[in-house]
Amino acid sequence: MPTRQRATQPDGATQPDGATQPAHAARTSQAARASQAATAKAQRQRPPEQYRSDDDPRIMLDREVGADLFEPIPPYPVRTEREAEFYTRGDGEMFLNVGPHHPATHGVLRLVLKLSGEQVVDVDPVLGYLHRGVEKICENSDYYHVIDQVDPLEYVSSLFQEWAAVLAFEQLMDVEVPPRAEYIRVLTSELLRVSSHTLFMGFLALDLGGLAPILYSFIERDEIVEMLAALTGARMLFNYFRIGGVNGDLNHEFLSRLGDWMSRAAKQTEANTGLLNENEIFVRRARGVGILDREMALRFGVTGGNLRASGVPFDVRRAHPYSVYPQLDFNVPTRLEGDSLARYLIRMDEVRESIRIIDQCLHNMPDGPVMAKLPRLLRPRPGRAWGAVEGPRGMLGVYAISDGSDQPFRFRIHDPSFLNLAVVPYLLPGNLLADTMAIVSSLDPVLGGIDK
Amino acid sequence: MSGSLDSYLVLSGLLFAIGTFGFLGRRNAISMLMSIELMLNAVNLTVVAFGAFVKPLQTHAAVIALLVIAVAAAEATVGLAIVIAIYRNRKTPLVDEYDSMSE
Amino acid sequence: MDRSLKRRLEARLSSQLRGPVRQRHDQTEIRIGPGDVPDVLRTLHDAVDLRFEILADLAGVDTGQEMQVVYHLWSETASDWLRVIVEGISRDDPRCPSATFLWIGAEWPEREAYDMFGIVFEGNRDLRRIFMPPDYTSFPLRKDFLLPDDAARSPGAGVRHVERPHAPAVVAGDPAAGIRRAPAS
Amino acid sequence: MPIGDTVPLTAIRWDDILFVVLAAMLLGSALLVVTMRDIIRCGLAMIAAFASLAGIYVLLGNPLIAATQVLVYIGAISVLVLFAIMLTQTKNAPARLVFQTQAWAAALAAVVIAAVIAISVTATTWPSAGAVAWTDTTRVAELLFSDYLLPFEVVSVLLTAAVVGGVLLARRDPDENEEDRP
Amino acid sequence: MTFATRTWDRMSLTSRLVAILVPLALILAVGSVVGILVILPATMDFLRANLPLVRFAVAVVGILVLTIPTAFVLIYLELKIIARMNLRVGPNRIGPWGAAMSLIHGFKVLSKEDFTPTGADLPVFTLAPVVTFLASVMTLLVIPFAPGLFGQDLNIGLLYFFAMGGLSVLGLLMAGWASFNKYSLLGGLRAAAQIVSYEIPLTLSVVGVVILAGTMSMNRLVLAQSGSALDWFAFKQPLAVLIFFIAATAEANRTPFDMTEADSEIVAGFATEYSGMRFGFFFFAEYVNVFIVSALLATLFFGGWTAPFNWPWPYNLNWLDASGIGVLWIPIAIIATVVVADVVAVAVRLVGGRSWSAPSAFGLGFLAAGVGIAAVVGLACFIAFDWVQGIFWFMTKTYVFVFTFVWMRGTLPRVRVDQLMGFAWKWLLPASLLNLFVTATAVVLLNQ
Repeated sequence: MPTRQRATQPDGATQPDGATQPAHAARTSQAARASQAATAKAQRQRPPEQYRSDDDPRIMLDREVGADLFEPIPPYPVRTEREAEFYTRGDGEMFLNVGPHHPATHGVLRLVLKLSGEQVVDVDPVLGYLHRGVEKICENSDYYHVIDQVDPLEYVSSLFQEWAAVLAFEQLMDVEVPPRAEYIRVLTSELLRVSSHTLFMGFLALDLGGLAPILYSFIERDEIVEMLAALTGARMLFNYFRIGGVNGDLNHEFLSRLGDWMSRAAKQTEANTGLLNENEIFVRRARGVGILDREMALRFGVTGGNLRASGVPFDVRRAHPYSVYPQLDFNVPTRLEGDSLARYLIRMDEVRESIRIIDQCLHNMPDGPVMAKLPRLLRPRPGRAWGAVEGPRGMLGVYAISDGSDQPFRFRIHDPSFLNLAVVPYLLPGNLLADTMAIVSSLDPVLGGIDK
Repeated sequence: MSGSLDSYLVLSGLLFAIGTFGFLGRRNAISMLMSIELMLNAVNLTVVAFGAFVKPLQTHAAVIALLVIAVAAAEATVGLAIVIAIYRNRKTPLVDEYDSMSE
Repeated sequence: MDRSLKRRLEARLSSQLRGPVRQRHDQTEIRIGPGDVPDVLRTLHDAVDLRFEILADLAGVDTGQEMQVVYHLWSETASDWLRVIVEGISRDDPRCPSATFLWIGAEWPEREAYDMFGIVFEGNRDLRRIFMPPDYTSFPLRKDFLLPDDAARSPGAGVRHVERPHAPAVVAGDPAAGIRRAPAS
Repeated sequence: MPIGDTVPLTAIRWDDILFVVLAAMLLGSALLVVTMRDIIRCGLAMIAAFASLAGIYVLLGNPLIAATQVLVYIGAISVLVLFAIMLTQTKNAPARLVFQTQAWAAALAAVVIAAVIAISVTATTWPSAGAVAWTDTTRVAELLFSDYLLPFEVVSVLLTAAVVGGVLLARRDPDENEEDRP
Repeated sequence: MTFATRTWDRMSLTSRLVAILVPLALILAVGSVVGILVILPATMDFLRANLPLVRFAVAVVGILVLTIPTAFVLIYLELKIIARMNLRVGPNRIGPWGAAMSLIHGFKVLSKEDFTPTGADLPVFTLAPVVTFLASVMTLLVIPFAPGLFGQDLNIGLLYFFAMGGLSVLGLLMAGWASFNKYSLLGGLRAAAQIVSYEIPLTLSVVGVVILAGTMSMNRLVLAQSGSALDWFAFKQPLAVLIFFIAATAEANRTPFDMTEADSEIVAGFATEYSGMRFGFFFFAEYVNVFIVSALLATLFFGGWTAPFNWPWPYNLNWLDASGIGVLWIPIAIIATVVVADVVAVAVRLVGGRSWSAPSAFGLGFLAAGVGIAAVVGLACFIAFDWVQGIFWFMTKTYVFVFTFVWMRGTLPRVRVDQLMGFAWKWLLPASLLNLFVTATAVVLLNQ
């Protein structure tokens, strides 16, 4: 089995002359043979020891610029089967580095594209430029502090990430959350969902070359973060949810801003979506591009709007109700096309549903406390808990293990963008370079969450 | 100098000779095509020069030159398409490596 | 809590289960050994009364004594999340069958678990590091890897246990520093 | 005092200076086309040759042909050539050997041709060769659509055929494409 | 000696400056007067004798000099218009309403490091922006701005225009190749494919106009449309206008056809590796292109410098004639300015009272006088000189189209590369052929 061989193989650092055969030698396809030749060649031309970045095959070294025109990528000993396949170039193909600093990659995502002309043949996403080891940090902070550690993960809609963590901890501790707190959680996070989806619309248009929608969507976002700032004190990283409730009751400024916004939210949303829905160029760019069918969407573990655009009505709010969602009346919109346009339209439908939910929350909001009574130092009984909420990008989950101490023994964060982005190598091949942006953007990844 | 037909014709002849050398001497198929373009240009220069100096030929020469330019464009299109097609199969633009018809 | 799910699971997987099916809040938990992973996952996915179609999460866990791989699954037929814990994976040479034959999307979480714990998923055809740089030499979420202020004393730092089996797995230093506190469950 | 045909205080005509400069540019860049190693620079030198030839056409009183030269040769053919170069340029394209092994024979042939043409041209007296006269564009159009209608049509058919043929030749067959890919 | 040194030492800085500058100015003034008196007649004779050459030289210099301000104006307009469309304010810090913004852009571009990447083909890399810029600027030579106000009236003007316009693609291709960057290469190849494809419908759409007018000279094309707006070719060739507009958008690399520098796909395309003034040349060329395309649209289809209605052709205002009372108008204008400024200032002080200080009241009066007199003079010139009228109408029409281009950039997303090429070959080319066929048939039938 290739992986076993690879795992027991001494790597390039121990044998710099590279006399060993690559691990995938068992594979007798043409690709393997070609990559063996490439490997041997690369090893012969290896730069001196002090210039080598141990075994990253994709780093373009200064020494090599100009030696091989436009051919910096052919790798050093490949590490996996997939890498051998990817870094074997066919006839007339070239590699193109998109990112990590590229205008259209939504953060520090790097996509190594294998192009034939302008057509994408294969793609290898490279992650980790924003990795901070949040899980490790959380395992070394106490339960209260975890919340502000997870806050900046999905920085576009940080309340959802807080909610997932809080949900898991509440299960660990068997805390009963007051109903008013639950309503406030739903209210604020649905507001943030509207903001996130509106922002998605703007960035999708921007990646397709339209300048105007992003500014219109920032107007919406600004109003929402301003009203949340009135409630929580921060515009972006709110740190508002607490184990057993929320930090502070609704205040007058929040409510007046919210009422102001609600009076025209629906109309404004229609106007903003009209910017793109009725734009022939936009619709033609997005329709039929990056089709993800139901079967593949399930096999890839895609969640959220991306899954619902492929026809699976999986929404954690309905599929596995939490908080007060069972008492609220809203629909789970689905579409069957599974293309970029469907993913866009699903999110716009969700904005309408969210506005309905906000309306119901405002009308049904009970009185009462917003925090449960909890000790100053939390030491839950040993156990395991899984809390999942439906974020704007899909299911946000937290898997927490307690060992009885005041810090979580294991704190696992599941981010939907991570699995949504994993679809990219499946969706891109066969499309044009320009569609890369339409597809990646329509999956709506947030790199803060992906890289943890 | 510029007033005599001879100088233009000699210039055209030199250009034609350079083109001939390029066509016969270069290995690269595209270089050879470029040399052919130079030779066609030399011919065109002759035609226009005659037109400019010989009164009865005047407008006729311009028409012929236009036709030659059009034919040259067609030739370049097809020639380059052939070069690219061959390049796709043989992976080299060098004509002396196109040594077998089969494969 | 979905009592019927417990019955169905016990009926279907009686031979592979290690220990009882536990239920708490809205989660049902089963434990299996690493050898049974492909069979159990396929049964969970395909059996008509189970149909666990959505892989919600795949996580690695280092308990201090052993490695675990934890799957969270969701199905329309049950009102509970199903948690499948693969236990009994050796810390020195952690290996577990890959779930990519069923869920292609498990590829990246498996890479993450490999990156963070060094668990080798056999059958994953792209098991590289995903977050840490390729020349990184340890597995940060292991319990014997301490945070940077203690990293020099961390027995887990600086060594790739799995990739260099010939290298000593334990580095000289304070052996007690490896495990900070008693493992859970 | 208007500027006349000649450079003030000398007998050198302005046209002569222009002619010499343009001819030198033409021959120089043509030589570069056939001798330079980097083929993309050969292409750029070819553009320079075409441009100086357009200048010579203006000297010959034929701005119509000059404009057509720029439009077709520089705007279309050169771009096509550069395009083809970029498509076929690989890392081993600037080959070690630029010329064929028999290039000396080609050079000899070229020198012979040049000599023959030069000698024969200077030895001949051309009948009715007068001064440079400017060409009337309208007259060219009339002639093109009356006396030369048949060649005109033939050329247009040829161009259409060339376009179709070029597309067919350069198109990559989708099936073949699949086989190519390892 | 000592006297001079001592005096010099005792003088303050200001008086030293005066002591240097006043004699210098005197010498210069006297010298120039003498020089002019001696040289002027000869110079004038020389210039008059070589009027066509002089005219050509002046036109070329004028065009070269005017391109940069044109680009500045266009950049400012674009910043401001798109900002208003996006509900933003746009540049508002430098100059009134941010009007000097593009000037600062120019300085910024000039003062940046001129960077050449490793592996770039240096001569080609350096020449590319020059080629692009010159190709754009040289086309301005044949555009008639007003009666008598053009670089050169070639009888093959339109052909010259397309020949020169086609050169710009060379610069882009060179830039894309020489940059040693894959994004640049993709941009260059896209530019070549796109511009060569769109040049065909662009050229073909104009042939209908050439058939109707029977000339390729831009001046005569304009004259063929003189009269009222109904004589414009836009109404005889509506399809051609549409084709020309679309193809020209692609030719100028403007949204939605800005594939060559699609920033969300290939970073900045051919310009990725350029910085400093080399980038500036590309930048200016792009905006000059927008201006040129708009100007050509106005010239070919919308009557150029002619008025859109039957304007009473330049009315001869005798009192404005330079040979009569003419020169006296300058002192009259100065005196009128002072008088009007005083009157307005006094009126403002009387009406506004203490809320206006004397300087601000006088400033307001001066402003009012300036604007009023400028308006009167402008109106008089407009009535009296046909070239002033011509420039007015020409610029009005041109900037309407410039606005349209900016408008499109503010609202439309970008099309995809295959959609772009398919549109050119499947729709624009047949449409332009159809237009040509219909026009030719109609001309033949109607002439019989």
